[in-house]
Amino acid sequence: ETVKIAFIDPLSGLMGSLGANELKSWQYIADVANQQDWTGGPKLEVVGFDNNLSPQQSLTLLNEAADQGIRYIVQGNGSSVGMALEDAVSRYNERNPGKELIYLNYAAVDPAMTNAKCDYWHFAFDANSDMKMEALTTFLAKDPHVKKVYLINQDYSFGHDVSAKAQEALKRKRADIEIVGDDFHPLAKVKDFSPYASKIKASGADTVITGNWGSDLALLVKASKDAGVTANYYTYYAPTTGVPTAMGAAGAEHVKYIGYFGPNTPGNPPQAAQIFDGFKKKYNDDFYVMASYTAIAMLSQAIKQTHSADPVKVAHALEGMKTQSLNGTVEMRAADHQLQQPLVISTWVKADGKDIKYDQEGTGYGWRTDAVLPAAAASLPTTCQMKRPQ
Amino acid sequence: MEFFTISLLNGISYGLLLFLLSSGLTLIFSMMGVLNFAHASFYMLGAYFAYAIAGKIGFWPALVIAPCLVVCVGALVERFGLRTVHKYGHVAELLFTFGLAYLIEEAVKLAWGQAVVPYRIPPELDGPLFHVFTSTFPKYRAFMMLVSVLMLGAMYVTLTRTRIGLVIQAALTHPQMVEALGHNVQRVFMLVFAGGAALAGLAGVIGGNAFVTAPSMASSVGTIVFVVVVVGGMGSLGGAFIASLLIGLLQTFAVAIDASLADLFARFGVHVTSTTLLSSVWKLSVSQIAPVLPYLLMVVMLIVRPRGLMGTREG
Amino acid sequence: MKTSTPHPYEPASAHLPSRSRRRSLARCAIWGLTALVMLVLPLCFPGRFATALLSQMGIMIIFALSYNMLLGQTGMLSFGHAIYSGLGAFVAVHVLNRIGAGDFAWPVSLLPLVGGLGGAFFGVVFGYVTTRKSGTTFAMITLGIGEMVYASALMFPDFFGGEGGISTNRVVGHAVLGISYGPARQVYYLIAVWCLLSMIAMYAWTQTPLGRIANAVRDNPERAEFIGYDTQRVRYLVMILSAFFAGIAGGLSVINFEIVTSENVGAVQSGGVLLATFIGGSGVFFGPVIGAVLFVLFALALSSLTHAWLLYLGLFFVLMVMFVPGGIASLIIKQAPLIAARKIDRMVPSYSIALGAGLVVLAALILTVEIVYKLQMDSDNGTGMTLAGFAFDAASFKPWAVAAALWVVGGLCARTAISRVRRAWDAVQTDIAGGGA
Amino acid sequence: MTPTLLAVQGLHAYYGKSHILQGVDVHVDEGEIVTLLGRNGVGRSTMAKTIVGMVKASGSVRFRDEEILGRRTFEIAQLGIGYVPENRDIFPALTVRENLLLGAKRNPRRATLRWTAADMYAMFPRLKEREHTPAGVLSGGEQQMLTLCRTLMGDPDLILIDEPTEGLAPKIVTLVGEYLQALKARGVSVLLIEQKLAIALDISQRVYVMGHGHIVFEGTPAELKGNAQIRKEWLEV
Amino acid sequence: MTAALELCAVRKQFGATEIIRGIDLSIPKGERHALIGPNGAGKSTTFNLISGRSTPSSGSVKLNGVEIGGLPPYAVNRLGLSRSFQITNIFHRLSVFENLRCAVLWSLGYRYSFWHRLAALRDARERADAVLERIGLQRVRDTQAGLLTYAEQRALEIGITIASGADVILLDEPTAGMSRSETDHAVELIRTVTEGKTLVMVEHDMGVVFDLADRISVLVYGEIIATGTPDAIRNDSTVQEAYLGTTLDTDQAGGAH
Ligand SMILES: Nc1ncnc2c1ncn2[C@@H]1O[C@H](COP(=O)(O)OP(=O)(O)OP(=O)(O)O)[C@@H](O)[C@H]1O
Ligand SMILES: Nc1ncnc2c1ncn2[C@@H]1O[C@H](COP(=O)(O)OP(=O)(O)OP(=O)(O)O)[C@@H](O)[C@H]1O
Ligand SMILES: CC(C)C[C@H](N)C(=O)O
Ligand SMILES: [Mg+2]
Ligand SMILES: [Mg+2]
Repeated sequence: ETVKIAFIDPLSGLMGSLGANELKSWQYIADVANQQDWTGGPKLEVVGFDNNLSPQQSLTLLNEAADQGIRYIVQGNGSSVGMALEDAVSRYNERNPGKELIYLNYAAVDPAMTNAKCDYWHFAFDANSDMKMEALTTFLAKDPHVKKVYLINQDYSFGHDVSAKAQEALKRKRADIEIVGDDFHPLAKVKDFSPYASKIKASGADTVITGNWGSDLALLVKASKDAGVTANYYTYYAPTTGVPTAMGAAGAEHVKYIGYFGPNTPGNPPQAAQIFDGFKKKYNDDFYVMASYTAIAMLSQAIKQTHSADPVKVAHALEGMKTQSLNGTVEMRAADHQLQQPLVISTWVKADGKDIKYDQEGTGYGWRTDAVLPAAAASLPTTCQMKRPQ
Repeated sequence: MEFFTISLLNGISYGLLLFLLSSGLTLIFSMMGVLNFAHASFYMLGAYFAYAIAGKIGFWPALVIAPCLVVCVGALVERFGLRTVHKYGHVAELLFTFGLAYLIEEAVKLAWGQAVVPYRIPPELDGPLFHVFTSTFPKYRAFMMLVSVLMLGAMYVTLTRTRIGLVIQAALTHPQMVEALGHNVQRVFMLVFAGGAALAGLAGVIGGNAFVTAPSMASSVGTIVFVVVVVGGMGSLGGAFIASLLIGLLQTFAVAIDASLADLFARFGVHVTSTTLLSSVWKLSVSQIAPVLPYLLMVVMLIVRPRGLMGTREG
Repeated sequence: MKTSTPHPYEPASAHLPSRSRRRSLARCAIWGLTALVMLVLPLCFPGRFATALLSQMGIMIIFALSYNMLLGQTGMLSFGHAIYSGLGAFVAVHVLNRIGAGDFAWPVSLLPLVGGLGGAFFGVVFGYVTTRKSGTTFAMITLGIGEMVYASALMFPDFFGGEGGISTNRVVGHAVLGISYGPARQVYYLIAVWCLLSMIAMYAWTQTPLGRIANAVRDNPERAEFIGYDTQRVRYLVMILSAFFAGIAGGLSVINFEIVTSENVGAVQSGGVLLATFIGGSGVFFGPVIGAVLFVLFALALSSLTHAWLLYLGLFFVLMVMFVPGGIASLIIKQAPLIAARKIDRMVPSYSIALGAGLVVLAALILTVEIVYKLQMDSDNGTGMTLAGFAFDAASFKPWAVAAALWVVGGLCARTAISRVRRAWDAVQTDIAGGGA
Repeated sequence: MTPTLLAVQGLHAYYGKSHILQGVDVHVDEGEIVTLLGRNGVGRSTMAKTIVGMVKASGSVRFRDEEILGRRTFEIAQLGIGYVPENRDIFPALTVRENLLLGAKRNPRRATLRWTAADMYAMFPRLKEREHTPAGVLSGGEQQMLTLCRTLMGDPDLILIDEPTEGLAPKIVTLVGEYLQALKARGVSVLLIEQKLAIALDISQRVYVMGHGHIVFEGTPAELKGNAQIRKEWLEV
Repeated sequence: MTAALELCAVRKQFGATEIIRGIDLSIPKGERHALIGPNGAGKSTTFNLISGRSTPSSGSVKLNGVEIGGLPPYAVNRLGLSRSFQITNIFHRLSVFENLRCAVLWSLGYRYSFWHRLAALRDARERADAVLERIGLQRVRDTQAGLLTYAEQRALEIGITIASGADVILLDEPTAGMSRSETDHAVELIRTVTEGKTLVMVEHDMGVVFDLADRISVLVYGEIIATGTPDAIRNDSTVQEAYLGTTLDTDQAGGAH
C-alpha cells in the first residue's frame, strides 16, 4: 500500500517559492525511496497543502489531511506554524486514539519545540537554533576582525531566539565584541529593506547575524548591496530560494551560512551527487533541504523494521534511531526527538567546478565548506520531559 | 547626517512612488466618486505586464507598453463593469471593484504562478548613482523619482490646461448639467478611469522590480494607498502628494528610531522593568510600531479632520 | 451611503391582532423547523469533514447576520467587522486558557458569551470613534481601524501571541454528562445551539423600536433627525449590539479551531463577511444566512476540491453585484408574489431552460479554469488530470476543444433562455396586475 | 412661413408611476420666442428635460427634421440646443469664469462664435465683478444670470429657458426680457417656460398653456389676454 | 402668554453671502402663519434655522420661550417642533405604516429601546393608524413609501410631520407640485390636522395662503418686509412691488376671488 505524507507549508505568497522547492525535495526523495524500496514494500507519497504560512490555516489543513486518512505531517516553514502544529497533533492524538498522527519537522527550529514544549509525536530533523548559534559564534569568535555585530531578525519566536542566543553566546565567547544593532521586522511582510540597510550602514557594523529566510533574507541582502553595505553576513538560510540570486557576486566571501550540510563538503557520499544532479535535471532547481533525505530515510527504516505504517509503532521505532544520511551518521535522540547531526559552516564563493562543484541558481557561485562540527560537538543538553504513551 | 540624507532620499523616492500610485485613485474618486478597491490590482498588473514584456523585448519598451495595456484593461472594466453597476449607486460600484480585486489577483496567479517572479532592474539602471559619504544611492531609485515627477507634471498640465479637470469637478455634482453643455460625461468617465489605472500601472512597472513582483503585492500596497488618499483628502491631488511624501518619510524614518516610551520615561528617572504594568507596551520601540503609524495617522485624521489635509468635502 | 438593494427590508409589521398572531405562529414554526434541520443535518452527513463544514457554517451565519445589522439594517458599510469577532475571540481564548490553568471555573458552553462581551467591549471603544461619521467616511474609518488593529496585533504578543497566535485546548475540566467538547460532533451541537439563539435574538432585534429606527436611519438619516432621533447614537448602539454578536461568533471559533491568530482580526476576514452578506442579500433578514452557507461551501468544500476557488468566488461575487445587486435572497423574494398568485408554474419552463444553459456555461467555465490552473500551477509532476471522473491530459488539444464547444453552446442557450425568461416574466406580471385590478 | 426648428409630437413622460406628460404637441419656428405657461407642477420643466434627453419619454421630438428623442443629452446639446434649467444648476465648486468656460462650445453649423465671455460680462456687469468667486456663494439672482450665460456660451440655435426669472428682483426680470429679445435679434429661437405672465406676454410671439400634462391652449399673447376663461381655469388661483 | 415661536434678529451667512438679514418674527400659540416671498428669499433657510438643520450666525430662536437656536434637529423636535420639507423627504424603503410608526416612537417614550417588541406596542400602532387615516393613505398602508405617487408622498410627508403630535408645525411648500384638486384636498388636510396647533408654512400658491393663513409674513432677500392679515398684505404697496406685483395684475383678482 502507499503511505501518504501531508506537506503543510506555504506554496503561495512571498514564501511560496521556498515552499515549492521544499515540496519538490520531499517528493523527489520519496521517489528515490520508492525506486530503491527503502520501506520494504509500502510506497511513499508526499501531498502538498498550502498554508500561506498561517498557523490557523495549518490546523484546518491538519484536520483535512487526517480526514483523508493521512497519518504523517511534514512542516518546516516557521516555528510559529510549527509550534501550533505540535500542540494540535498531540491534542488530536489524545482525542483520537488509534488514529495517531506523526509530525516530521524539517526546519522549524525554535529550541522550545524540543525543550520546554517537546512532544512525543514531534520529530525535529533540523538542528535547533541554539545548536546552530553555538557553532556559528564559536566560528565567528575566531575572527579577530569582528568588532561590531548587527543583529536583524524576523519578529517572531525564532527570530527572537536567534537574537537572544547570539547576544548571550557572544558575551560569553568574545566580551569585546560590541552589539551595534538588534532589529526585528515583521515576518514575510517587508517589501523594502532599504531603511534597514541604511541603518546597518550607519551603525558601522562589520558583521551582521541574521536568522532571516526566504524573501526576508533575499530582500535584505539586495537592499544592503544597493546601500553599499560591506559587512560580512552570518546567516542561517542563505541557500534558500531567491537569496543566492540576490547575493550574486557581491556576496562572495561576505556571506556565511550555518547548516547541517554542505553540498561541496569533500567527504560527501556518492548518492549526494546523484540526488543533486537528478533533482536539477527533473526540476531545474537546487536541492538544499537535505533534512528531507534524513527524515524519509528514518521513516522508511522505521516502517521496514516494524513492518507497518502505524504511527504508534513508527514513533516508537524512531526514538533513538540511528541512520546514514548525506551528512554522515545521525541519531534521533530519544530524550527530546531532536536529531543529533554534524553542523557545517560555509562561505559563498565562486564555483570552480571541482572543489566548489555545485553553484546555486546558476549564479556561478556556491558554498565552500569552511568547518564541519561533528554531531557530538554540536549537541546541546535538553530540558525536555518527554511524556510517552504507555 | 549621512544616514539622514540617505533615509531622506529613500523616503522621498518611496513617497513619490506612492503618489504615482495614489494619484490615480484620487483622480478616479474625485471624478466618479468610486472608491476603487481594485486600484492596487492595476499596480500589480502593470508590474506583471512589464515583467512579461521586459523578458521578451527589454525594459524600456515595457515602460511604455505595459501602462498602455493597463489602460485597455481599465477602459474595459469601466465600460463593461462599472457602467452596469453605476445605477445601483456607489456602494455597488465599490463592491464591484472589491470583487474585481479578487479576480485580478487570481488571474495573475493563473498567468504567472503564485510565487514571486524574477522581475529585475535593467542592468543599465542597476548599481549606485552617487555616494553620500560612504553610503551609495542606487540609480534606480533616482529613476523612480524622475518618472514620478514627470508624471506629476504631465498630470498637472492635463488637469489645468485642458477642461477635463473642470468637467471632472462639475460632473461630480451635476453630471446631467455637464452633459447638457455638450460634454460626453461617460467618455470622460472611461478616460479618467483608464487614466487612473494607467498611473497605477506605471507605478507597478517601476515599483515591481524595485521591490517584489508577486500576487500579494496588490493587497500589500492596497490599504496604504487608501491611507494616502484619505489623509490627503478624498479627491485632492495636492493632498495626495503631500500625504504620499509624508507617509513615505514616516515609514522610512520610523524604522530608524529605536527609542521607546520606556526610554522616554528613563529620561525622567522612571525605569520600566519587565514587571511594570504593560511593560511590553512601554518597551515598544518606534521602529517596531512603524507598520501601524500610517493607519494611526489615517484614523486620527479622519476623526479630527474628515476632509483630510486638503480635501474639499467629506466622503 | 445606502445599500443599493432594490428590495425593501421586509417590514414584518404587525397588523390587526389576529393577523399578527398568525404571523407569530408561523414564525415559531419556522424557528422550530430551523432547529430541527440543525439537529438532523450532522446525522444525514456524518464524517468529520461534513461536521467541520457545518460548524463553520454555524459560526459564519452568526457573523454574517451580525454584520448585516450594520450593512443591511442601518446602511453602515464596514470594512473592519472582523476586529470585533477577532478581538472577542482573543478575549475568549485567554479566558479559556485561564480556565484550563484552573485559575477559575466557567463552563465552556458559555465561552461564546465571554467572546460576545469582549466584542461588545471593543464595539464600545472603537464604535465610539467610527460611528461619529456615516457613509463613505465611516467605511474608510473602519478600514483604517481594522488595518490598525491588524498591524498592531504583532506588537502586543502578550495579547495576540505574535505570529504563532494563541493555541488552546477546549477540553478542560471534567466532562458534564459526557460532554467534553473533545469530539467535533459535540462542538457542532454547541455551535448549532448558539447559532439558533443568536439568529432568533437578531431577528427579534429587527422587530424592536431600535431595529426599526435603524432602518429609518439607513433610508434617510436626515429625516430621522427630524423625528427625534440622534442618528449618531443609533449607529453607535447598533454597532455595539452587532459587535456583541460578532464576538459570539469569535468565541465559537475559538472552541472550534482551538487557535486564534492575528488573521482573525485581518482584512481577509472582514472582506469575507462582506462578500457573504452581499451575496446572500443584505436587504432581507435571512439573506446573510444563505450567503454564509454558500461562502463556507466556497471557502472549505470548494477550496479542498480546486485551487481556483477564489477565482470562482470572485467571479460569482462580481456577477452578483452586476446583475443581482439584491443578492440571492432578492431573487427568492421576487418569486413570492408569483407563488402567492399560484402562477409560479408559468415560469417553470423558462426557468428550467435558463438553468440548463447556466449549467452548460458553468461546465465550460470550470473546464477552462481547471485546465489552465493545471498547466500553470502544478505541471511540475505531469499535466495529467481528472475532472468529474474523466481523466485527460491538460496539455493535449481535446479538452480545449470540448471547452470551446461548451462555451459556444452555453452562450447560445443562455441568450435564448434570458429572452424567454424575460417574456414569461412580463406576461405573468401583467396577469397578476390585471387580476389585481 | 419660417421653417420649423423644433417639433414635439405626442410626447409622454413618466416619473415612476405618475404620468406627467400625456401627449404634448409643441413646435418652435426659426427665430421666434415661444412661451410655455402653466401652473406649478404641470410638467413644463419635465418637457424641457425630455427634449434635452434627461427624462425618458415616448413620442417624437424632431430638431431640424431630425429625430432626437432617445439621443444622449450631450449629442442633443452638440446639435445646437441649449438648456437653462429651473433650479440654477451652477457648478458650485467652480468659479464664475470656469462655469462659463465649461459652457463654451463651437457650433458645428457656424464658423465664428456668436459671442464670447466678454459679451456676457457686458450683458451682466455683476458677473464680471464676481468673475473669480466660486459660483456656489453667488446670490440666487447671480446664479440665474450665470446659468443663462453659461448656456449662451455654447452658441445654441435653440435655447430652452426654464423660469429664468425665478428668484430675480423685479428690475432684473425686465432686463432678462430685453436680453431674450436681443437673442432673437441674433437669430436664436427661444422656448421660454414661465409663470410670470407679464414678460411672457410682452416678448413672445406665441404662447402655449399646459395643464394636466396636455397643451390646453395655443395662440398669440393677445388671444390669451382675451381668453379669461382659459386663464382662470389653467393659470390663476 | 409666551409666543409659540419667536425669532429675534436672526441672521445667517453662507460663506460671503448673507442670506437672512435679521428676521424678527413672533407667532402666538394656535396661529396659522404663512411665510411668502420670491424664490431664494430665504424661506427654507429660515425653516432650517428654526428646525435645527442649520445654525443661525446670530440672533435667537425661542420655542415656547425656550432658546433653540443651534440645537441639533432631534433636540428641537423633542421640544415639540416638527417640520416638513420642500423636497419630499421620507423613508422610502419602509412601508407607509412603518414611516408613520417610526415618527411616533420617540414621543411615546420608546426612545432607543431594543427590549420592546414593536408588535406589542398597541399605542404606537394605533397612533400610526390614526394618522394614516387622517392623511387618507389606508389604501397603501403596506406599500413601500418610495413607490407612492408624488401627491401621496407629499401627504405622507405631512403625516410624518404631524405624527409625533408636536404642537408647532412647519410646512415647507406642502402643495408644491400638486394638481388643483390635490391642492384643495391638501388644504383641507392641513386645516384639520393643525387644529389647535401652531402652524408656520411656506407656500407659493396664493390661493392656499390666503385660504389658510391667519397672518402672513413676506420675506424678500432675507428680510421681512411686511407682516399682517391676508387683506393687509394684499393691499400693502411694498408687497405689491416686491412680490405680488411682479406677477400679472390678474393675480390679485385671482387672490381676491
Ligand atoms: N424627479 C422627479 N420624481 C418624481 N416626480 C417628479 C420629479 N420631478 C418632478 N416631478 C413631478 O412631476 C410633475 C411635473 O414636474 P415639473 O417640474 O415638470 O413641473 P413644472 O411644470 O415645471 O412646475 P414648476 O417648475 O413650476 O414646479 C410635478 O408634479 C412634480 O412634482
Ligand atoms: N447651504 C447654502 N450655502 C450657500 N447658499 C445657500 C445655502 N442654502 C441656501 N443658500 C442660498 O440662500 C438663498 C435662500 O435659499 P432658500 O432655499 O431659503 O430660498 P427660499 O426662500 O426657500 O426659495 P424657494 O421659494 O425657492 O424655496 C438662496 O439664494 C440659496 O442659494
Ligand atoms: C523554514 C525555516 C527557515 C523556518 C525557520 N527556521 C523557523 O524556525 O521559523
Ligand atoms: Mg419647472
Ligand atoms: Mg424653499
